[in-house]
Amino acid sequence: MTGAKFLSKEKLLDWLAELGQTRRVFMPVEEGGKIVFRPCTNGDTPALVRDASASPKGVVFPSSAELFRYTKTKARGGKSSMELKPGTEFEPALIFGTRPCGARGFTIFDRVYTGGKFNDPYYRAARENTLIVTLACEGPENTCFCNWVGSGPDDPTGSDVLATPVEGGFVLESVSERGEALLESPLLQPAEARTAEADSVKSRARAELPPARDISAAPQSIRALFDNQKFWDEVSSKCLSCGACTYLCPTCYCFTITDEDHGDSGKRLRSWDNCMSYQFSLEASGHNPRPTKAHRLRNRVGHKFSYYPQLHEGLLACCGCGRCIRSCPVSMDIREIVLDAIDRVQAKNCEVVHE
Amino acid sequence: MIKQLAYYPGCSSLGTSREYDMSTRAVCELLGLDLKEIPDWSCCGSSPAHSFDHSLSAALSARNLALVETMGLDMVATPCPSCLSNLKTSSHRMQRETFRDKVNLLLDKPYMGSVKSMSVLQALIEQVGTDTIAAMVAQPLTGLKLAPFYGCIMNRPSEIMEFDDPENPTSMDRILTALGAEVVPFPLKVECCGASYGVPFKDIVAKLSGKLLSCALDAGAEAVVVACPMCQMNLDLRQKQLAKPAGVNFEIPVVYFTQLMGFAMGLPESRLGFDKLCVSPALLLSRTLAAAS
Amino acid sequence: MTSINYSNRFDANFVRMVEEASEQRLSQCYQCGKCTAGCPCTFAYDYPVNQIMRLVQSGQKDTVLNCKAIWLCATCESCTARCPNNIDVARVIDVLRHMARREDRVAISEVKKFWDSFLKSVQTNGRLFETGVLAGYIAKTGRIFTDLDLGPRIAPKGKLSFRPHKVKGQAEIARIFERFNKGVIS
Amino acid sequence: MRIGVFVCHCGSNIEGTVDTAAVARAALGFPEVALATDAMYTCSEPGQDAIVQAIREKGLSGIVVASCSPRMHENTFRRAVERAGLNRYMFEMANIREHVSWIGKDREANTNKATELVRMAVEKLRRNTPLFSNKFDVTKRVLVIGGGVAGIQAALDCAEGGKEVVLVERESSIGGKMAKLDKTFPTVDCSSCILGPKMVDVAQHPNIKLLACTELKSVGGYVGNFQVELRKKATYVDWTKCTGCGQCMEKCPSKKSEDRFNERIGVTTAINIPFPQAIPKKAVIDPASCRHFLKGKCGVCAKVCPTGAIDYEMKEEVLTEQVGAIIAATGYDVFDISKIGEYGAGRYPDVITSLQYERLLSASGPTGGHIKRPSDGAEPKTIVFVQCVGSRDKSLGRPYCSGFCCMYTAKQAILTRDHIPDSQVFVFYMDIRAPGKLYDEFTRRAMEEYGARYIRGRVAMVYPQGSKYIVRGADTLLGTNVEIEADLVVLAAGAEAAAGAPALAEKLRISYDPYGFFVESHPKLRPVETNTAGVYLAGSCQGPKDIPSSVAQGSAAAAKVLALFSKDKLESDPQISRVDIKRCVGCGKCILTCPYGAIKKIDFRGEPKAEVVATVCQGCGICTSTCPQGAAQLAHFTDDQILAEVNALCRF
Amino acid sequence: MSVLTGKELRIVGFLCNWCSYGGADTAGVGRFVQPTDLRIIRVPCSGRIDPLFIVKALLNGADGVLVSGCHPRDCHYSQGNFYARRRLEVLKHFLPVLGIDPARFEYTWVSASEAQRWQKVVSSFTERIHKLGPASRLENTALPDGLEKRFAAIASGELPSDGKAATRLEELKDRIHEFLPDLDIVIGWQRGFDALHNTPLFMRSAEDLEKLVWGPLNIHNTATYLPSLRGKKVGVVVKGCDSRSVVELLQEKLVDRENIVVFGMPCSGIVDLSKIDRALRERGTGIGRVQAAECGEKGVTIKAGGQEYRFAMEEVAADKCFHCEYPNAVLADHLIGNASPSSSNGKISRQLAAFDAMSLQERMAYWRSQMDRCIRCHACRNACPLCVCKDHCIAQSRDPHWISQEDTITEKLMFQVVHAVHTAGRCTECGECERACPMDIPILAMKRQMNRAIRELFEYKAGTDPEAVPPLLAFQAEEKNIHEGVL
Repeated sequence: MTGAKFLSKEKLLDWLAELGQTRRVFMPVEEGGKIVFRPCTNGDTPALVRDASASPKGVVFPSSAELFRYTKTKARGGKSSMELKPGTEFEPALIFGTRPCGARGFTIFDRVYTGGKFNDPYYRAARENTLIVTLACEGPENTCFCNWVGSGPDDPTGSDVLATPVEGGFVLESVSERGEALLESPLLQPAEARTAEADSVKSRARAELPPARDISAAPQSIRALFDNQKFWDEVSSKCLSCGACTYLCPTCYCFTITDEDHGDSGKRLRSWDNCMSYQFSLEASGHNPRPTKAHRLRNRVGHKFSYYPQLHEGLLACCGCGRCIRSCPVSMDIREIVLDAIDRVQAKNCEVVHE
Repeated sequence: MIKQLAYYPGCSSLGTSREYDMSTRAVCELLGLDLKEIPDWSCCGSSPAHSFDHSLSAALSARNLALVETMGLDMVATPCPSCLSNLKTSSHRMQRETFRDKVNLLLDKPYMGSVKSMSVLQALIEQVGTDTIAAMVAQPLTGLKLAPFYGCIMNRPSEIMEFDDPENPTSMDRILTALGAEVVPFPLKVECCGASYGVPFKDIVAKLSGKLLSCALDAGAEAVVVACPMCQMNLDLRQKQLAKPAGVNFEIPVVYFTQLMGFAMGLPESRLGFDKLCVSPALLLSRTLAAAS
Repeated sequence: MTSINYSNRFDANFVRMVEEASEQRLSQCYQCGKCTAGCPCTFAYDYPVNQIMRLVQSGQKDTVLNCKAIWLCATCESCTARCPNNIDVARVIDVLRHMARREDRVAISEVKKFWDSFLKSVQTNGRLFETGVLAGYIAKTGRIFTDLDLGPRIAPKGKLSFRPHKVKGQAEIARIFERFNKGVIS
Repeated sequence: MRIGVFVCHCGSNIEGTVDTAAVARAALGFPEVALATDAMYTCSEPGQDAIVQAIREKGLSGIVVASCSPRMHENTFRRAVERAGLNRYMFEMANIREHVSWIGKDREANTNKATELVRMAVEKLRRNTPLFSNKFDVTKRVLVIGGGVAGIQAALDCAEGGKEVVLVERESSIGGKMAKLDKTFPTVDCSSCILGPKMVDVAQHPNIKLLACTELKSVGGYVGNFQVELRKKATYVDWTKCTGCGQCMEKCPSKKSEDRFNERIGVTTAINIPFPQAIPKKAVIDPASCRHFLKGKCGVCAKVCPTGAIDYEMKEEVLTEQVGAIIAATGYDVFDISKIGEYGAGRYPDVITSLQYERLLSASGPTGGHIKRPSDGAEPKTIVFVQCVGSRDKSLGRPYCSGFCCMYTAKQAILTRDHIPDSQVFVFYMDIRAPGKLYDEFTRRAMEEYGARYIRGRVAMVYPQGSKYIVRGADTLLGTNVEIEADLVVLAAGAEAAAGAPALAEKLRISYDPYGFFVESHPKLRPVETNTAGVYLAGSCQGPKDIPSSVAQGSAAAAKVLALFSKDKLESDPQISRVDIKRCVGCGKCILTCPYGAIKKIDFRGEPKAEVVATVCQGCGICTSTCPQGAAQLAHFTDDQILAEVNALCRF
Repeated sequence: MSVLTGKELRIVGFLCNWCSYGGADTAGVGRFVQPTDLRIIRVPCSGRIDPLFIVKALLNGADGVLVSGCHPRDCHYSQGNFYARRRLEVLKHFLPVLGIDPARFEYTWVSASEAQRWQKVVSSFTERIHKLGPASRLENTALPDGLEKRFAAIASGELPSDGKAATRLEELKDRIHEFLPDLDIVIGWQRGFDALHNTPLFMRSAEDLEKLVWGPLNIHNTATYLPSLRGKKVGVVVKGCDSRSVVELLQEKLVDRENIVVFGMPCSGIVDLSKIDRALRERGTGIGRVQAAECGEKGVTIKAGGQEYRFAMEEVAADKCFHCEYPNAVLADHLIGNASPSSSNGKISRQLAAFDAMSLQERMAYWRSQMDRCIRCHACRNACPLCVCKDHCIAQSRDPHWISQEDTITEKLMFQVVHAVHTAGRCTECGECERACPMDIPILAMKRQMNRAIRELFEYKAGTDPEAVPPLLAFQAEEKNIHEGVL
């Protein structure tokens, strides 16, 4: 692993512009009081003071992507044939300025889209052609709890390069081979002395983070409460079941596929969908296995803290970024729900808690 | 509160219908209808102008209306129906942009089209009202049988003149009843008296006016009441000329309604100009005086 | 009544000019005769009003502009008031007078002379000088006996003045006529 | 889906300015279109057969016809499609004649527009679903409004057809305007001789329930199931007891009350029976002139009435009827001559309307058939008839020709010459309109045999001179004006819509034209039907017409009703709204806005839902545009179908 | 499929079958020549035309839309055109808000016999559209720079005041305690995950009651939960604006009066957290780093990142509070004291004024830039107390298929138009939609403009009178303030 490099604050934009020649570079910019990932056009200044409001997943897993286009043509004699044209080719991209929790989210995606039995070509093409330069956190916000799920302000998982903000610039440490290539740029100088400073920044950030609560019992507790409708009714009383939390969450990876046709031609789209919306689990018969917001909330919390861990060696499908808490219109706190579930089960200490 | 009106006397007020002008001013002053004569008004051109050219006729009328605008007033009253017809037709046509620009080319000072014109009769009815008139009557014309004659263009065409019923006007009838007189049903109220043909074609006027007077007599009228200088001249001045074609030797006074109003309200005879009429109504008036007392 | 060959003696231009000048659609007239019925001077006409309208409708320019009727019309608006098709007949006749005068085809000169002296008096004095108009008319027509009988009836009334009433703005009136004659407006 | 597109030439009407072959070629390229041809006359029999054949051979599941307006031939083609075994709602039309070929000559633009209209029709058809009407039973009773000759004929025909009839008449007796006539043209046979027996038939017909002095208050429901409210005015005479003996009329002290039946030419008593042959022959008290009501004393009629039928305390009552169809036969009104200043505006007593003159001619009239001048009762020698009074007159807002004035004036001229042999009759006319059988010959008889002097020209003015009236008219054939000193002037006042006709139209939910006459469904093809199913028209309420036409329309309307009632069950129009119970959240907005109250709130497993009553819904679609989540959808005009047409135009 | 370029423009017509379609037929039969641009869509009644069809057309390529129905009182279904007149007049006032020229849409009345009038209507409308030229498309309207800044701090004015806020809470708790036993739930607020974020509190037991708090951080509208709790006995603590939502729900019978108990608290204004966040960010920290906060009526003192910051209420209060006419509950079973209303001098809020000052082009560009960051999470819909059909909303339905999943700004804006049109005449401007938006998009501006049009047209304010019927669900035969465009 080559040595860490130092990138001065002034040269940041030049470095990004340089990277911009070969791939689309995304960085967090402020729009109307919120921070979103946008392809950086000259003149924009990145907003790096705090984590972006929206998660970076939109670059790799866009809110609505064209899978392919189809056109139905009619030959003479009434026989008709269908011609397919692949969707837009994914152009290589680079995400700069996401936080460790954002980057970690992609690893949750990877296990589902490319790791397991299924191999999603669209996601794979995007993921393999996207480099992630993560910016380590200098300090937590009230809603941060990455340390609860085994991550941290300087957790390199999912990143290609980890940049730590130091006085006057950033210390870049490559995490993956692809990251290595990034560091050859002449704009960077060897970091030598600055790595120590970076380490102290990291340790200070870790120290500032409030102590993690032990939620290892979460998967069993939530499963135990699965049939306890009263618990979920109470917990979900104030929820509006709108789905803002899922679209901002770096680990929510559900989608819906629709055909949008214009007469004889059309396109197949894969767009974000979320389990908090009634239509998500609505069956053709009109029956809905998750008719109320209590059911739907149980599914969202359960999937992150119980079902996914069961399938993936205990790995929680949550990276503790706190976006779902920050952006919830009624300030629902997922940490409170999980802790409440754990306490509720411990108090009854039995497999299934009905009452 | 009675508005202030501009007053457009018309050329005949200086000559053949001086008594109409005198009595109009006297009556309006008495009734508080403040008539401000347009300074340096000029002739509206009457029928000769509009038979010559519409924009010339409009220019002649518009000059006077422009003067009213400079007086800061927005209403003008005129006793003469011919002047009224020219003023109203011109201002009605000048509402159209193209025509107004054409006419303003002829004028020194362009006319903006903000003045509403009306007859003195209309002003009396609308601004003063028959009740106030009735209240002012000192010597009611009891027993006097009168035939009100409006003439042809006082209320026609109704889309432009916009006053009273074009076929059966009643404004003068109501005033005369308010004065205490008896109004006989007179069917030819709006027939034409022959207008300006008195000079070139006496016989036309004789025929038409003759029919009017004989109809008035049939209706039992003792006097014909008019509100138009041209009608008054044809019926009164030329009364003798009418005798031959109608076969009747007419001797019937033809009086302006403003003169009768003045008389009924006790205004002195000198301000009403009864002496200016050819057929004198003196006999009738003295009889009503006697009847009234 | 001369017979009419519609193909060559129908003056469409004339019909269009009359319609434009009077802003009336002549095709609306269905010849009901109500204007003739109501017109007080029909007895004096060579062509009654509805026939004049018919002549204009059928483009007989010469017959119309040479006829006497348009000069005997008293402009009393009876025809316009009662037309069932809301045609302003009086204005059509007015326009015909304008056209006839412009082409100098005045069938009855006395009327034109009377009106000319009337307008002359207005042009020179700004207001009508009644006796002046009468004098002017007599001079033009040579009919010295006009209204001679009325002289003694009106003289004592003191209503006729022998001097015109000049208007201060007389020059302005003259300028109106001057601009008009110069053809400031087409 | 396999769609067949048929582009019609309509002879040269469409082909003249639209390249139908190009439209067909383009249509073949539209989605799911299996066949696209152009045909000379698609609506003709061979045209329709071609469609049926194409459906069968090519297995088509939907048809688009690009031709004239669906308002013209939608049903024709729907039946053809049904003949071929398809559901009649799997069919759409593109109007490329009235909306394209007939309104412009630009061939390229027209062809392009026609192609787009076909595209819209195809996109809508792709979202059409088969619709099935369900049956509902019919109340086989008919309400006839208006007891004039048209209403009487309609009522009798329906009654003869075995159906119960409720005949409602606003006046106290049926007979309408015809009852006021003395004779009828062109046969000059006595009006009451031909109308009287029919009126008696109405009174005696077991199937007819006659309600005089009654007006329509409100109409609810729909074809086959109208709920009608009728307001029975207070007659202050108990008709069950009144025998029509007329005692009360003789003794009634108030002799000066207004005689509406005799068109106010005469006067009558406060309590009266309009005319001898009145049906029902019952007395009615006019409160406006009865001394009991005005001054609180009198009561003479109560004293003399042999059966004690007088009841001053009688109140107005509201009846309700269930009927399946309604025939409006409310007739016309005579033009109000007070609006014409130049003819005296009704101020001169001897300037009367023709109907008033007819009352003078009539034996049962105020003068017992002797023509007397209303002013002094003298027998007039010179009588002038003036035609087109309030007709063919834009300045009075009545530009139309009333149709029957020329005829009744000719009749009255003949009758006048009969009644007063030495009388002089003049008629001022513009054009004689006598189109019927023996009509023109009748007017010629008036001129040739009876010496009526017809003067071609209109009257400008009528004014009294001494005891005579100067009628100043014109004779355009002579080319001058004419004056007549007349003893009596009869104005042939034209016909205008009955007073209150617009208000009645709004209650019946049918439309009326600017003059107040009811608007028929199609001027040529469906003159007695209206756009509202189950409501029919007869007589002058639809436009001025003479007695033969009114009677013919009475029978025509009755035929339509009998045809309607021939079926036991009526098929409901399947183009009605349906609520998807899954999407409905029970917010109740549709129930609030439905004009017909056709949606009711039901309870579905504890949750409030909305449900449409199929038979009451008229298919207006207000609930569909009000429902926020698209639960209520109007069949055949669903959101998706209309969106498909919008997208066909705007999306691609 | 397109119009003849250069010769025609895309004009869509919606005609009612009985009158105007018949009128167009009669015009055809009479061979009255007309321009060819118009394409006519036949609908049974003008009442069937949903204003959203018209917006859908105008946003997706139509240059002009013409609607024609039967003359008022002449409708075949008797009331269809009355409803249409109100809805289409409101739409005509709403189009300029989106940046669409209202002259591109016209509605009029033509009967089946008025052939000549139809010719005049079509010719003059087509001429008008040709004068306006092709419509500008939402997707490619460039954003003029500097537009963003105009909407920074734009609210000002005076706030309602309530003197004794402190003692109120105790009085409220006693009152609730008294009624809690016979209520299933009482909804209030409690402290959230940090000092600045309260969160709704569902009180079922006395112990829950202890968590109840009162103050400017109670920003959520408690009435939002009432429709979903239908059938239960529910108590709700309301600020003035929340009470208007309760009244609106009562007006539309979406909640049963006997099942709810309203506790009205006098309100002296609530904070706008995004304003606090912006203020803190300007001072180098952010709302995420707040350690402590203490809110009084006069203002808020916040301890964040080790430093203390003091903000006066005027700096951080929500826009709606500056013109608050109803600090006290419009309807309440228990009113705990009352506050004096702010001098809502009725002048339109500065946001409206700023919006009015923009040209049509600028407004379209403004919405294009704002809607670009919408993530279609529908939080704005779910937070709205009036959106009772959120589970079946047409935004996510395939039948009817109003909005597709395509990632275009037009589809995103289309949903906001759906929300504005569906809440027209119902919205009480409680501001929850804007507050709930995770992307901070100022969508309340649209509803404020719509409410202004409703006030002008029907002199009506939503949620003030439980007996009133929302204006678009009723009609007048003679409309006082609607004068149809004369074509």
